Amino acid sequence: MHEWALAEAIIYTVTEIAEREQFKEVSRVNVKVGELQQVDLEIIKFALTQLKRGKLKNTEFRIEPVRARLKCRICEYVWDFNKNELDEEVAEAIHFVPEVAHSFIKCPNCGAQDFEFVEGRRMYIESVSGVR
Amino acid sequence: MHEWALAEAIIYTVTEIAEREQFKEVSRVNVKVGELQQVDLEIIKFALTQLKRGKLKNTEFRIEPVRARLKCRICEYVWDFNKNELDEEVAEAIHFVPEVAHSFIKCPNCGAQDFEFVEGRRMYIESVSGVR
Amino acid sequence: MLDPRIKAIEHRLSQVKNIIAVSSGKGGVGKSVVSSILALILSKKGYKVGLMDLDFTSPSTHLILGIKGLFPEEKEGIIPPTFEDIKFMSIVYFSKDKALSLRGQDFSDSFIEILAITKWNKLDYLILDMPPGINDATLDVIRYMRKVKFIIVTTPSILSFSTVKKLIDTLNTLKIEIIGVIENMKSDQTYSIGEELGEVKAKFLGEIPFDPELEKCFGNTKMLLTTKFSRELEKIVNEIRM
Amino acid sequence: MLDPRIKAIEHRLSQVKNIIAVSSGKGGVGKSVVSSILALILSKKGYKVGLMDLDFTSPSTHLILGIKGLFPEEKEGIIPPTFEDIKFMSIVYFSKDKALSLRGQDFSDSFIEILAITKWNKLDYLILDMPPGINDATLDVIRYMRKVKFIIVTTPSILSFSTVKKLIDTLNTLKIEIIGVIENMKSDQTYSIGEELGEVKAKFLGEIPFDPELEKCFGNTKMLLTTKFSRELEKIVNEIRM
Ligand SMILES: Nc1ncnc2c1ncn2[C@@H]1O[C@H](COP(=O)(O)OP(=O)(O)O)[C@@H](O)[C@H]1O
Ligand SMILES: Nc1ncnc2c1ncn2[C@@H]1O[C@H](COP(=O)(O)OP(=O)(O)O)[C@@H](O)[C@H]1O
Ligand SMILES: [Mg+2]
Ligand SMILES: [Mg+2]
Ligand SMILES: [Mg+2]
Ligand SMILES: [Mg+2]
Ligand code: NI
Ligand code: NI
Ligand SMILES: [Zn+2]
Ligand SMILES: [Zn+2]
Repeated sequence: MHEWALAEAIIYTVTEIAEREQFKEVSRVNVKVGELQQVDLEIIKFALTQLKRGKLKNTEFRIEPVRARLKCRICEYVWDFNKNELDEEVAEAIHFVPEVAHSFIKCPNCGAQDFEFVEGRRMYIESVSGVR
Repeated sequence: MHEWALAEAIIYTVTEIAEREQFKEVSRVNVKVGELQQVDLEIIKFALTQLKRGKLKNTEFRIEPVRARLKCRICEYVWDFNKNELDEEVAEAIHFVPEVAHSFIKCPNCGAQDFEFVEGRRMYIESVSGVR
Repeated sequence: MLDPRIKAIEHRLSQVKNIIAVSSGKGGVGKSVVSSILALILSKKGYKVGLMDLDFTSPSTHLILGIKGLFPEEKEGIIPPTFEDIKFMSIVYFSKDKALSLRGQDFSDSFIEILAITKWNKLDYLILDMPPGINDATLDVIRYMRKVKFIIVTTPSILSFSTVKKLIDTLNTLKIEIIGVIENMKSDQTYSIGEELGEVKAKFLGEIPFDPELEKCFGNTKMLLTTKFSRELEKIVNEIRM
Repeated sequence: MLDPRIKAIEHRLSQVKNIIAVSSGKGGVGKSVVSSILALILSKKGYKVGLMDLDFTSPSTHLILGIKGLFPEEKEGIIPPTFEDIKFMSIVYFSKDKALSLRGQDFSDSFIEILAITKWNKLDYLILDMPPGINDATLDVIRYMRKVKFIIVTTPSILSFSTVKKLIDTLNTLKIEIIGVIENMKSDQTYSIGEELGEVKAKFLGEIPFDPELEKCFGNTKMLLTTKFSRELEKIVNEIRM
């Protein structure tokens, strides 16, 4: 599960922010996870519990999914990403590197592969709150 | 003056919008012009007066400048574009194709040429209002 | 936040009959030499020709043709300067041959900008010298020049041909016309791409041998036109009646 | 909207002693062959070597080395599969050799993604096979791998060398270390870049002749290592003590 590596990335980043902001303790972190990558939120949460320590010992991590939407650059059609329409190998490839979607997914309206991820491509840290 | 070509671009686009929105007449168009390109607003305004016709005959064009700001991708420093610091040939090149700024401008903080235009790169139409 | 330049492009290209992108996916296969000499050949035949160098970070066509000291005239837009009857546009007018590192987004923005303000007027052929890769340049040409047709250049190498197959796939998916594939830098030892082309949906246009005299003629269009390279390319042009 | 992947990259590369980007600006000059064989040579000398193919739209190193049927293991991240002792990463694991057209922004995002999750562990050398152009790939390698050093490949052509000069300029501006310049595909007729290098600030590392036997050895690393190409590259490697 490379979810572990993503959880580590969150820990590294929040730890740095805690230093920079001179937090004694980080109380809450809001993380958004784009559905394109089909990250298993339960695994991320579990990994975070295992990895958190020091100033992050008591941090509450709120992990929320963001629906993945794609937009065709040719015809401007917008659609939802649906994992179930893909075969397993392709879904796995997109799980690792979402951009390879450009090899496998086409605009349902015009067939072009020149689309952008409007939202829900990747994971990001929305906010970090702590006690000084 | 290639300002004329830019004014034409505005006219073409607003004309199309007027058709699509089924306006009988376009009353007002707000245009923002990024300062990076050093477009002469008076010439644009003059060109628009010369070019407007049909549904655009009575249109009021409001053209406003937007300060150009650059941001270094390496050190995150943000600075204002200042035409006066450039020699004339370079300013002219940027006037035509703003991206060639990457050949001539460096981050004042770290010297990198990997910067983005935060705002004020180019011209855009902010709004078009009309009578149906 | 409507970008008025997009609509302008349509108008600027309305009198251009044929847009031909010389592309490959792979670098160093001869796209720039083919584009430059193709422009010369078509112009010599009496067509109105434009040549646009889209390899912004390593422009070559001005070096091949020996174009120096030109700058576009500013007149209700910009008028591409003429070099031996060819209307020629290149980023070097503006980057002054200094290093230019551009991210994809910057490529797109400068591409759109140049197209929106350049007045080609009437052209029979606008030849585009494409950069390597299947990237913003490829996608933007397709996006903003819907009538573009592709000539694809490959060498007789698996490395080149594997990329070319992908480009052909991409173009087929997008329903973009492919005029065909030119096999460049053939030598005796190498196997023939022509035979392998059967499996992909593109026409084989012919081959151009490796020509050790080619580079010596850079900068001199008269000499360029007498090279074996040019003679072979002209044969191909005569056959395809673009 | 903080991207947690950026900070992770630092950690993932912390045990990598040297990162070497094999670059050019120009395409088709031999970057992929040099990267592949450089990785083989360093690995044979007993170093821990990683090879990462950054030419996402036309990956070549797996074809040169003959790498097939590998897929990274998923274990608290992804572990690059090993091929003849070289840890090998390429987009082909994920794109399955299908056509992949990527805009610059997409390149950046996949580059960051792969770096953030790949566990190289201890490496003496991580070799990067760069795509052509001076674009997102070049800029991102510099941005996210501050200790990267460049080996620049050119051919003895003005078209290639003019781009290489620009790349050297760009790297100098950014204060990035340039190990030096390799002149590839030398033949008798061609003039020497070595002499022209004086004017730019980069060391001349040596030349590799055009080797008509090279391509026949693709896919077979034993044979690759016996080519004239490899022997000349090895001489260069021995001299520079990277
Ligand atoms: N048929 C040929 N014979 C000899 N040299 C060639 C031939 N075609 C191209 N070249 C040389 O190969 C190199 C790559 O050509 P170029 O047109 O720059 O390729 P690209 O534009 O695809 O990168 C140049 O040095 C060019 O002079
Ligand atoms: N020294 C050489 N002798 C013969 N062929 C070469 C030599 N170097 C490179 N090649 C061939 O030239 C082409 C371009 O090489 P490649 O490594 O793919 O370049 P790049 O990665 O710079 O695009 C390939 O077909 C390769 O096999
Ligand atoms: Mg191309
Ligand atoms: Mg070229
Ligand atoms: Mg490069
Ligand atoms: Mg390569
Ligand atoms: Ni996973
Ligand atoms: Ni002007
Ligand atoms: Zn579409
Ligand atoms: Zn900076």
